[in-house]
Amino acid sequence: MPEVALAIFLLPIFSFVVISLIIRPFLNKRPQLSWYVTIASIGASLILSLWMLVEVIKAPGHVLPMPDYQWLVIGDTSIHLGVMADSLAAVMLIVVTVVSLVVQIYSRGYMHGDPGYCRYFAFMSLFTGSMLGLVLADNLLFLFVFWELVGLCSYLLIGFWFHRPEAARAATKAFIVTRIGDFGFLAAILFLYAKTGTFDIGELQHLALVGAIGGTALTWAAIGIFSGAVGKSAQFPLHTWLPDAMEGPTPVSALIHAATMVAAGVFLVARLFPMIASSYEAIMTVAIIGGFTAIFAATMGMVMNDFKRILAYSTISQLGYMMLGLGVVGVGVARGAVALEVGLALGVAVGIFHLFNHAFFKALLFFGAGSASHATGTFDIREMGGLRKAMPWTFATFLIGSLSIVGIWPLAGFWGKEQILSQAWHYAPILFYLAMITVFMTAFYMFRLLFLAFGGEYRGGAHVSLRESPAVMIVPMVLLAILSVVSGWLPISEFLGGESHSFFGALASPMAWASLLLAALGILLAYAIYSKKWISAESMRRRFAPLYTIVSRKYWFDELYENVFVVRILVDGIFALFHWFDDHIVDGMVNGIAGGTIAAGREIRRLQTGQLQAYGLAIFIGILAIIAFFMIFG
Amino acid sequence: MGVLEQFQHWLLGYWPSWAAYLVPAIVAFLVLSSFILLVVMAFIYIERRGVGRFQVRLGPNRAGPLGILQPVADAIKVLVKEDIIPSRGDRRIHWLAPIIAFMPALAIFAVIPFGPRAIFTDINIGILYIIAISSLGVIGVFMAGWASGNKYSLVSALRTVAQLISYEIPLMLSIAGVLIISGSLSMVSIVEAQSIPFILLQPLGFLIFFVAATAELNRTPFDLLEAESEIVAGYHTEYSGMKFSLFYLAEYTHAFAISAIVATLFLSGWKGPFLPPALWLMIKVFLVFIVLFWARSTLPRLRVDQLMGFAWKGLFPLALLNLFITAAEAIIWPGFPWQLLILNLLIAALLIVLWSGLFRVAGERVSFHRYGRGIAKGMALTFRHLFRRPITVQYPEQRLTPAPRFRGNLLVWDEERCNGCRACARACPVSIIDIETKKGDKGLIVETLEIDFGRCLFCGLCVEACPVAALFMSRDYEQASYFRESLVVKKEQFIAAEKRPSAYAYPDLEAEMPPQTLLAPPKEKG
Amino acid sequence: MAVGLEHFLILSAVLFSIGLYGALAKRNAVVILMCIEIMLNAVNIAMVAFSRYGHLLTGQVFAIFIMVVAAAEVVVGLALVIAIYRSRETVDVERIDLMKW
Amino acid sequence: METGIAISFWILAAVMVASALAVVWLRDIFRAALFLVLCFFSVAGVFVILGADFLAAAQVLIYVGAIAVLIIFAIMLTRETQRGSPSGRFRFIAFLVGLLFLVTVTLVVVSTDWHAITEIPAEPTTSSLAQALFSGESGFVLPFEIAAVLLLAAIIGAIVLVRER
Amino acid sequence: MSIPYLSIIIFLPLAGAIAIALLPRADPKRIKLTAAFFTLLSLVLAIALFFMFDRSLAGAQFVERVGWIPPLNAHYFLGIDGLSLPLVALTALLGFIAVLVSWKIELRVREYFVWLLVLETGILGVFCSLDLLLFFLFWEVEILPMYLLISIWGTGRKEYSAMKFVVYTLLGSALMLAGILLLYFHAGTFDMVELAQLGLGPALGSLLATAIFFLLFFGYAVKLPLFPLHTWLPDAHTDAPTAVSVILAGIMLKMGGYGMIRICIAIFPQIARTYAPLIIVLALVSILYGAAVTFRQRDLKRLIAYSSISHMGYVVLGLFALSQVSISGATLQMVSHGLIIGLLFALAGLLYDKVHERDITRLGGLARQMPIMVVVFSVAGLAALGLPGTSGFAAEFLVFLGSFRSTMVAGIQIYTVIGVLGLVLTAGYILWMLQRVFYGPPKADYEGAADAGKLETFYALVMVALIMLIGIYPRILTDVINMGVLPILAPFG
Repeated sequence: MPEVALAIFLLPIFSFVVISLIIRPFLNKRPQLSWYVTIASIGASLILSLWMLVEVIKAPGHVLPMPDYQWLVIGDTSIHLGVMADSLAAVMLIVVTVVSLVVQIYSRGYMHGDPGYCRYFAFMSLFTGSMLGLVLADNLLFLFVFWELVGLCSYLLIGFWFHRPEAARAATKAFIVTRIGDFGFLAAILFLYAKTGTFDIGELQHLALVGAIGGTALTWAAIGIFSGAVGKSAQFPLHTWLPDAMEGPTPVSALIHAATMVAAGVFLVARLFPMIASSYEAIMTVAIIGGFTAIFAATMGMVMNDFKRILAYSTISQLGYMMLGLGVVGVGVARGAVALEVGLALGVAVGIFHLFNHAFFKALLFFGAGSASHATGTFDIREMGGLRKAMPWTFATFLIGSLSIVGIWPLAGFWGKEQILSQAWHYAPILFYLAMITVFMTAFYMFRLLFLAFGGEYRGGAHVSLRESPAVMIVPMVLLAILSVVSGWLPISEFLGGESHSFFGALASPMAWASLLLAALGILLAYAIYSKKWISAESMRRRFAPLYTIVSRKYWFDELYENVFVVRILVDGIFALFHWFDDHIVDGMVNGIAGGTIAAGREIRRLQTGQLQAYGLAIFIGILAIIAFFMIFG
Repeated sequence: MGVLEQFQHWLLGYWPSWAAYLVPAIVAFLVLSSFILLVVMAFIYIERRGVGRFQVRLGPNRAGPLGILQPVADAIKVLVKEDIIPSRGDRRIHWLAPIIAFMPALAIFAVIPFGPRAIFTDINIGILYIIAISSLGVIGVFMAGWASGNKYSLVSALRTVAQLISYEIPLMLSIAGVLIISGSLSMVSIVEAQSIPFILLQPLGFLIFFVAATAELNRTPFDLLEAESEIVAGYHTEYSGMKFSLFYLAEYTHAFAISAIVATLFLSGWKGPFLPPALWLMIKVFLVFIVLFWARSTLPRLRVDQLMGFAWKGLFPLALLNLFITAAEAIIWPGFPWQLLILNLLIAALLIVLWSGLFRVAGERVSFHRYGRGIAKGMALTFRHLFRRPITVQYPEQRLTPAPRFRGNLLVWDEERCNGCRACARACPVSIIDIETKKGDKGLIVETLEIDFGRCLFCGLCVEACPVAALFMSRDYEQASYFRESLVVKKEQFIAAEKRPSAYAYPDLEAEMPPQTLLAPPKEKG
Repeated sequence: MAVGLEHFLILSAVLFSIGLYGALAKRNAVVILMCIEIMLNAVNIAMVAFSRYGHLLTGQVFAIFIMVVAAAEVVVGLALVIAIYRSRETVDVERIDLMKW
Repeated sequence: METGIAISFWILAAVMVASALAVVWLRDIFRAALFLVLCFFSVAGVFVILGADFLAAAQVLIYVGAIAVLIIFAIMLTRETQRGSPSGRFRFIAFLVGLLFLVTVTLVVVSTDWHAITEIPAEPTTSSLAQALFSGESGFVLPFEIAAVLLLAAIIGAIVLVRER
Repeated sequence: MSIPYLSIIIFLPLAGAIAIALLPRADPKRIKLTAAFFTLLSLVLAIALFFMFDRSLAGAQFVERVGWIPPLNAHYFLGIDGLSLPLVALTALLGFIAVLVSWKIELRVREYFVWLLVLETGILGVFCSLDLLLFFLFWEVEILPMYLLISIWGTGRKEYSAMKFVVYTLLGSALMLAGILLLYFHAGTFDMVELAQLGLGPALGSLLATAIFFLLFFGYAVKLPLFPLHTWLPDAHTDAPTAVSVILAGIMLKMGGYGMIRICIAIFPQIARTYAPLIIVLALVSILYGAAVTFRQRDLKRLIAYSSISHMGYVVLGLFALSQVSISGATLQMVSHGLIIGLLFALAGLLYDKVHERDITRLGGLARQMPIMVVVFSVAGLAALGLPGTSGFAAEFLVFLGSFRSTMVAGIQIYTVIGVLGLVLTAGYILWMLQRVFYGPPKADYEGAADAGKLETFYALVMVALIMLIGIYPRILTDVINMGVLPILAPFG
């Protein structure tokens, strides 16, 4: 049984090793090989994770006992690495493997003819492997290892077309920003280990619940872990890297920056939910940051003109939702409004269910973007338009995806969002209202994108023959479209321990109606402005001029971080000071001493007047001084 | 304990201590110095006579009986002479120099033992005191040379000092040889240690000492520096009068002192069979002095570089060797038995011959045959001169008969035979004869005859030209006067003069001429 | 007044300081050497005084050695002075400053 | 005997100091040299007073006989005499140092108790000096030999220095 | 142990140096081959030694003890334990790779390799000697070759930096010698093992012991550049020829660290503990300060040099946290940093050979021309910034882990967190460097740049493999180091 778990994440890594060490250097002439290897390995992992899912469902309490291996023994401290197979892991496995497989198929078409073909699939399989490893890890250290590997793959894949400077800069930025988050995470791991002496997640949960870790200590640890999540899932303070990450190839964005990696943050919080929830301040920050990021990202999404950037902001916003979901339930638990056991499971269920659905339809949207740019050669929606006629399949799947993300009733998006909203209503009313506004905004920017890109006439410059993307791209889109509809209906939340909900019962709650109404309103507004042009976008922009500039400049966070913080304060400021200090003070002292001695030498040389009598005089004055000294001091 | 100390101790009882020491000291000093001066006067006289005798001539015999008062005469002469002080020199040092030169010579006598207890002060470092004091003379020479303000005296002063210094070292080393045997520095103990006179035990030491001493005194073999033929009169050129006499006196006192030292060190001082000790010493002193001026009258003068070379390359190494040998003997035969005498003599001879062999003089190697025997024969020759009758002719009283055909001055004119023919006047190349004649009854009568002998060449042409053999060259050779006019001889003088014609131009007269005593003809061989 | 050790020492000190002044003040190299000789003599006096008032002969032995050294020093000193004179035409110490910086 | 020594000491001291001052003070070098000789003589006199007769003779022999002569030779050989012996720019400081030195040494001499032995050592020193110098273990044979070597070195050095190239 | 393995290993390079010196025909090829042969030999022996090492034993193994200077009670005492084994292996490896790296040297080849091999002997000697005097002797051996190598074959202001290096090191070793002598006069022996057991702290009295401790510590602080004494490193590195900077950064900095453990901490545990906070602060400063200044560097080699200052800061942090895990972590960091920085310098040197340009601002877009270089450089860079799966992470993680849990030093948690912050900065400058040097549009004037040759790729991959191996399975080293650290921490209980 444990071999299966290991195999799941080792297979893709093995494929990475095969591709990078054998195919890339020697069989570079036939790159397709790397695609086959990747598909094979991920397909196998998918099957195994499905089998694992079945096992977990059968297993009592949805947890499969797994042995662990001794990695490092130093004196009294010993570090064990093992695998944890519970419901949460199983669900995540499915998400990762499915989306990854679909992406690989899609990228065969997308990446066709790219010189770095093998390299691409090598990194993709490495990414999938490490993501699976992250999901399965049973202790914090092992999780952190894969956490970093995932960050590495995102760096490599964002900077895949390294000859483009923006891509290279985006890759570095992504890695550093996530690294800042990881700093907090690593500090938290060390802190916890110092306190409890173990990395094992299960034990830590138990100790946290029992209250063995001190109040403030736990809060700090929780915040540390959450900072890791914030970094990885591009939540509020550390969100700037995700929009830039769009420089990478679109399938990469689809897989990593939509479905899996960014979700890792949410998964982490979910995995350590009992611990984080047991400290009220920590879970409250999670909720607040989640809620705020949702609306914050949504606002920016509305004004973007780049196809993928809009989707990137929508991802940040949706992740905000998931964090919000986890956060509010956690708050409920922390406040004791919900029974501990039930509450914990419910929180996880709520967060992860939305993550589950979101993975599919967000990947679909990205595929749409991909095929659109594949056809038009650009990502700027102002130069697109009229793709509805040229690319019917893309349009159809994109429409389904948009509807789902907006949260229209039967589609997957609705179910997750509805649960989050209802929980938010119960435990954090303010955040609920924010969430409702975000629903409206999501609807607005999604359909703005839809109408601009697909509606109206083609505004592209050169007359490009708009043809539908090849089948190898369309098929995965269709598949995902189906999934984005169906995934809502699957009993995921019950499986994760959350409340079940009836298919039609959901419509009963006023909450649902409110959100549907807001969504409709959003769609209508977008339709009015962009499709029918009853209200000119220009006039809107002029009326809300100041607001518009703030948002369109992404609240200047980018400038703030890069120019102000990194360049001006750090590199040109403190580091320059240190550099100057190093060159002039420390080195200066060294050279100073050398110079000093030489100068002193030049001065003392003057004593040698060449006159014997001067020396004689000096001698005798010396003698007198000595005699005087001894006479005085006896 | 010397006589003086006994006297002082005796006096101590009566007078205050300082007086008891001072007065006898001064009295003793005066007695001693007067005695020394007397002896020096005697020395001067003896030397003048001695050298004369060595040169087969009489020496001074005019002043007083046998010339005894000659030194007194010199002294008076010198005292009377004007005392010139050079303007450019340094007046005070010029005045002080002779005193400093004289003082050491006198001071040496303080330690010369005239008898077992007849010694001024028997200080226990006697000989060292002597050497120290004698080295003082050098300063005097320097002062003299420097103060007289002229280059020649300065250069000669430097040369003298160089010579004195160079010869001082062999002097001291040879004395060291003696000290090793005697074992003590005090003069009295040295003499007492001389059961065998050290001249026999230390022949090489004696020889070196004697030669170095002559150099020290600037005596003949080494008297280059104030010899007449060299740089004027050495460092005391500018001295005259009293100061010069002091120098002169200093030289002889120093000679007396050196001979006294030689006597005490090598000839066992006052020791002698019958005569009183002081007399023995004086005899030995005179003997040494005689040898001194004996050497002076035979040996030729050394050139400056030879002088210095001889000191450093000759005497100094020999003195060292001698010291080394004596030291060795002192260790091997501590008692210095008399047999050593022979050994030392042999060694001395051997060393001298070998060492001199090392030198090259005038291009070829110094061989004993040429130089050693040369000196000995020379000395022997001069010694033999002692026994030859001095050939001095007391000039004004005795005259030497010149050769028969000698062309002297003061022509002999025969008035009767002169016929006033003026042939001689004509013949005279320098026409110094002027004859005025007047008719007389039987021919011409020479009225005036004046010959200016101031310009006469003594060629004898006038005599050859006289037809009547009235004119003869005379045998007299002295013509001196104070005034040029007196050289013109008139007729009356011719007539009055004592006729001593020579046989020049009249071979027949040659027979009756007295035998020549001016230059003794070489003795016929065989 | 009886002559004690102090008298000799003070005499030697006086002599020494005169010599010292001369050595340091005079400009003619030969005079400097003369003054050094005076200083050495002063030391000799002190040595002999000590040996006389201390009944140990080592003072005198040292005096002898000082004399030896003094002699050697003068010899070499004057040789130097003359050598310098020959090459530099001067014995004025202030003008002999070849070792000047 | 006592007063004799005292008188002669004072005379000699006076002569010595006067001649030393003359050496330093006179402008004419040759006269200075002569005063130097006088000074050496008075030192020899002091040695006699101190009962070191061998040393007195040695002093006369070495200083007056050799060193003074050498100095006069040097004076002759260097034609600086006409400019005499002017004193350099350190006149005052040197005077000061000399004075200070004198003061300090006299202070030291006066202040320390030398516990000197006053009675006069009568016996002559030559033999005892010889004993001290050459006796086996306590003797100064080695220094003596070294002194000899030193002199040899000095002589050779001087010759080389002054040799006409 | 009958066969004197250690002596052989130490003097093998020296033998090589002599062999090269005496080679009849001095064509570069032969010299390089002989050099490679000897270094390879010592590497093989080192590896053999590594496996023959008995992991269960705590004390020193392969001990050789021969009377050297009896009156001084100084012995020719060699022996390696857990601590020095990996470092010896690393030295042998880097020595061999240094020879490979300098395959292109043309100037005065014979002397170059003689000095290189003598240098390696010196360093091997340092790690193997257990006698203070012998330790100091070998410590001094490496100064002359370094000076000559830098000042003759170096670039830029080579004389200045060579001189600066020598003066700094001599200053350090002079004080160290003073410390050793003081120690010797009080303890009477040079034997480190004995000294450690003696527990001299209390015996010597606090003032003297602290004096000796700091004298010794100063020597090592100069060598392992600790904050105020580090200015020689960037100069020495930038101006040294590639192979020398590989060895200099790779191993010679570790001599300082090794010295600290073996001598400072082992012999004066109490003093080390009392002054630990001060030293840790210095370590933190050199971590952050080093990283900060690295950002500003424009020259590639200088950047790598400054980064090694920052990395060595972790070593000191780990050492003076005085806990079992942290010291093993520090030792592992020394080995891993040796590999990583060695590789980085080799590659930087290679890059310079290919492109003749070291100024980062003028470099750019090389990835296209040099695919292998990019891959290896990125791996090395990522290992440097402590990416999990590479030895960098394993070592740094252990250091943080150990120091976090260490009970020896008060307030260690805060220090360690600041240390961890260093990771972010490291990531910053490494990636920024990679981006500016390799990524971006290919520049015209580097058009013809050739990629890494077969030889270079070989040793680069060997190093990468090692880095990965230690990263993935650190136990092969940590077990050994652990046994070495045990006796040192015994006094702490």
